[in-house]
Amino acid sequence: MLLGHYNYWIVIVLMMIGFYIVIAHGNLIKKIVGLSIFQTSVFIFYISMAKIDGGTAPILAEGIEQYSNPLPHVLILTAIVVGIATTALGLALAVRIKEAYGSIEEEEIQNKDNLDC
Amino acid sequence: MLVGVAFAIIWMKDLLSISMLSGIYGLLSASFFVAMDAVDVAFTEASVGAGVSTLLMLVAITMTGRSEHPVRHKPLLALAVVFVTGSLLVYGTWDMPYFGSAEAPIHQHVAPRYINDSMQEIGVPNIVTSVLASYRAFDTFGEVVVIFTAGIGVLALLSVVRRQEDIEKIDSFNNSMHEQHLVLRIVAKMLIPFIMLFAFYVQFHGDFGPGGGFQAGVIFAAAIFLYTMLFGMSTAYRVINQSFMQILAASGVLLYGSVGVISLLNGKEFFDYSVLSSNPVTGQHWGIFLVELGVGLTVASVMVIIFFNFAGRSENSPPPVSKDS
Amino acid sequence: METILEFSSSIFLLIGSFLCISGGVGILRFPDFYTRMHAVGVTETLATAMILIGLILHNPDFLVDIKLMIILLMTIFISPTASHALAKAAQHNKLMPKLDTDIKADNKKVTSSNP
Amino acid sequence: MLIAALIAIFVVMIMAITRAILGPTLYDRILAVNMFGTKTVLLISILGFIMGRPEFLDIAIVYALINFISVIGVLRYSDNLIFKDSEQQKK
Amino acid sequence: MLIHLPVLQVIIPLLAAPLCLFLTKPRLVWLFALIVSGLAFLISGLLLQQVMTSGTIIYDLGGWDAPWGIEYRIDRLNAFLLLIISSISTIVLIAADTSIRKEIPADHHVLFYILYLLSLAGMLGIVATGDAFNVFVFLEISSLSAYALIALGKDRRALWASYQYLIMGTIGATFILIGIGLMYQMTGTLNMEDLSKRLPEVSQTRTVFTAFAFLIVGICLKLAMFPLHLWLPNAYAYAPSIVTAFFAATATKVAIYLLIRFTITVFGLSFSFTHFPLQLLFVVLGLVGIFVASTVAIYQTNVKHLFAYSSIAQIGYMIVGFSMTTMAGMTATLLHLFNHALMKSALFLALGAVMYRIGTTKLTHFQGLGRQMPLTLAAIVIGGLSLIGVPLTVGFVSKWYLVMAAIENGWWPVAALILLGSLLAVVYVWRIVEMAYFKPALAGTETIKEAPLSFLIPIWTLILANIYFGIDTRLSVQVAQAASMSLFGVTP
Repeated sequence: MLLGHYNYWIVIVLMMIGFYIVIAHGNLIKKIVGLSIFQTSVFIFYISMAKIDGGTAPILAEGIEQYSNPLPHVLILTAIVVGIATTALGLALAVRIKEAYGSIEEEEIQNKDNLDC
Repeated sequence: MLVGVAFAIIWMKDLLSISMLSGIYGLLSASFFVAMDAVDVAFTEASVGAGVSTLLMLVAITMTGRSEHPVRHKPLLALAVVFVTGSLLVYGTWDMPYFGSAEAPIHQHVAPRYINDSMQEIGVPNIVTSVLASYRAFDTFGEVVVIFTAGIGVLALLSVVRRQEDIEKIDSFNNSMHEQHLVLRIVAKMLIPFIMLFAFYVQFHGDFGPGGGFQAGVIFAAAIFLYTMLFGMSTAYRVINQSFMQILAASGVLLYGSVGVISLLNGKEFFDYSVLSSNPVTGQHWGIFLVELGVGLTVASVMVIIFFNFAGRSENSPPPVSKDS
Repeated sequence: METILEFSSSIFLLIGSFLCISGGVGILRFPDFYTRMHAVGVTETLATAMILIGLILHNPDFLVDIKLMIILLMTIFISPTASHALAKAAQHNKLMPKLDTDIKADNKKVTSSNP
Repeated sequence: MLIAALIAIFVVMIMAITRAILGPTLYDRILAVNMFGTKTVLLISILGFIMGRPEFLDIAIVYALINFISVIGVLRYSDNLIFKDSEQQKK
Repeated sequence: MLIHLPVLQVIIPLLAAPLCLFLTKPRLVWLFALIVSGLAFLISGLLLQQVMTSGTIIYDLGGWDAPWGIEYRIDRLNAFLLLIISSISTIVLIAADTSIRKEIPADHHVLFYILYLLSLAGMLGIVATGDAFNVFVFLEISSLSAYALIALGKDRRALWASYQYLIMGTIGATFILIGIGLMYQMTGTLNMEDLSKRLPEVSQTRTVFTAFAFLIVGICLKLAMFPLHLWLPNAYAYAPSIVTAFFAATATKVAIYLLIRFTITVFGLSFSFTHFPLQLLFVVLGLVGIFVASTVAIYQTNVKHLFAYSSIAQIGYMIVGFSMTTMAGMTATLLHLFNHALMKSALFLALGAVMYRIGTTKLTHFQGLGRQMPLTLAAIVIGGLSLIGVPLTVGFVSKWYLVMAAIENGWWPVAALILLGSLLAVVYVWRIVEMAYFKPALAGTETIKEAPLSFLIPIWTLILANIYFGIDTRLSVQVAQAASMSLFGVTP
């Protein structure tokens, strides 16, 4: 009974870690790493639910009856692309912030902003 | 293992190590995807999570400095938020169908048609490809546009105007660096054509095995990354023109879209491939082929644009300002 | 014939696994970077080759064999090259091998003045 | 036999990760990552055999390539970085 | 071609964006973008007309039937939203050329228009689609382009604002993704119509509860609803003026639409509001949001910040109207959606004009502007009056409907608080008026002239529309009512 969900629980732990990095850490690059961990764990979640015991990869071949569900795979392919797009943009922003502020720490940037005002 | 790596990333302060660990994380999750039967996804995750995004992070770190400040602010609040989210999710798992059970609703409702009928309707053994490029072609179109948007966004943020003397300076710096890499260069010269060939294989074999336009695009771009890293930006610039890449990216999106427009002009719904040929199944084949080509074009060129802009910026930018100032 | 193939494939796999493990122990237990690299660099190529050969013998399908062969070729090219580049970079940045005399010294001097 | 090899590789992967996390110097980490990558290639190929669908070796090829490229990338950019860091220290 | 309108609506701007790269002259690209946006406007008008006369339009993309393929499902609500977005986009674009020249470096102009079109297409896509995952994809198109657009702002704080927005927005999107995943897991479908049929069977499970919670939180992050609004003020304040005018009028509206769509169409009213304490939560948060944001707005020194906070307050009104779950409340919300888009785009465009002339929007620099830029400032005043809800402006109409809906529900205190909130708006609008009309001009600013015509035309178009719809309410009210009727499944 308990073991039936163990896979999902691991995913949840991963999600929490990624989410924690995003919220708690001040370094911009690290935040983006956290974000990608968070997203990756969501991907794992989707893929886990597509799995069928005894199933195999959804590429048709002779003599195989049971296939895993292909739809989540498709969705996650799209989501991975979205993820890398976000990462690239976020990193680009971080680079520009570094050039403009001379720092990539959240607190320093906020201090400098307060000085500006 | 994934959990272990993730925890390590929390504690690690050195950004360089973090980016490497995130590469490991990508590889690990990709292996997990293989174990979960999601070969296409594993393919993508390996090339994206472990390859491209790690590289981008590295280049970004060269520009931003590698250490993280040990400032810890309000971790308690963050922990609280995270725990609320986490426990909500655990609560949610309680009524979920069991992992791997075939009776779960997702295996009952929409998916069976894909598995049972896609061979007659589309004629492509890889179900993921047929769902991706035909049943849910519009999602994939959105995906291509997302990647195109990212390319344009990075271009808008990072593009630099290069001056002649800069280029010469960088050239001399690069030349001094590259004399050390003789072995690497030779091996790379042997590998790069192979990688490109392999990319084409992945592109056109995507109907039968894992792979497709996106993966092929990334692999092709990876070959160019390798070239750029070993032979220097300016050499790469000579081979690949930036504005040409932009045109290529745009034409990939347009190619994809035009397939849809053709079906519109023939009075069918957008992305209805059956108009492309007298036989609907052949039409589907053609449609998927063209669409995947569009995806591959856009992805490869956008990846190259992104990488060039990052790397070009990093070579042009002055050494980072001292952090104590 | 079948059994011979099966048997030899098993032998290869076994040797490969053993080499893998020894490499793993090496990377964990050796004292400094160069020795670790030695452990990994040497075992890695051979172990991979062994395991892949084992798999080739295991499988009768032609296409799969070709792919395995490609992987094999690539590892033979890539992993020594990577080790070479790594060692060179490390040396280039003045990472000193640990000698007996300074085995207790701090080994975190990654950076140095002159590239 | 396949299973045994799988377990062995798994163990080695854990060892590599340990080194990547502990690894005092940057190069130790790169080494560990590289090793991890090759082991993943093996893991994937063996996994393919165990699951009875060995056609998917393409993925393993990609892994090998990506691994190589990322190691080169790390080396290339860490060179840059260390160069810059030392410049900074001089100031 | 008429049957293809739903997809053309989205596909035209989407395909036009890469085409822009081929036209390298910024002026040309601007003209092209304007034409494209105008076309989208035309199409949305036609669509609305079609929907009003013949009911919901269903369009199967790729020729596959709904649960297997992706479908576009245009009902009255979507059509209304599509019209708002494309009309505002077109009007705002008229001023773009002039404004962009001043605020963005020349080599980025083409990129700006590409991103603008992509963002427009993304929003249209979110609204038009009937597939839950497709929503996510288009959400990302519109938000990625939004991040880049905001970062194009001149100030370095624009970068930081954009980064914060990126983090918050991505968390929001990922939450939505989790929500969609959980729903999919329980039902096996991604199509909204199909989901709404299959969800009631499993609505008692905890998984569906969790899915709902994640979706709501994710959407509220995008919506900048009160406790989750932190990214919005800076993002609006430092983005290029055109971008602010466009997003202030449309981006949050799209999020409200998603909220309505998911709670009412997908999960169904009874699930959303009886199993969940959503009503209480939303009323309280909406009201608190109105008061806190309005109060903060009073203390702002930058007018762009001021109006950004006022936007958060206005979102509060929409949330309150929505949470009444009655036809009247929904009508009021939809009206306010439309009206707020009119006012805010006019206000931010006027600020863009001020920015164009004096290079800043700090409140202190507004001294004496009332005489130097009379038309622009008059527009700001009328817009401000509309925010307060003075009769003869659209603001009055939507507040009126909102208060009436609250009274109809028997929520007297809520009605009173809504009126009280308007008083706060009086204070912050008055500060601008005071600065602009009752203070002498700063020394050395005598040369400031009225804004160029390319600004005045769109601003006054919006303002006149504002007054027109404030007096002749038949059209807007009729459409809003029809939309809310179709939402509650009542045939008119």
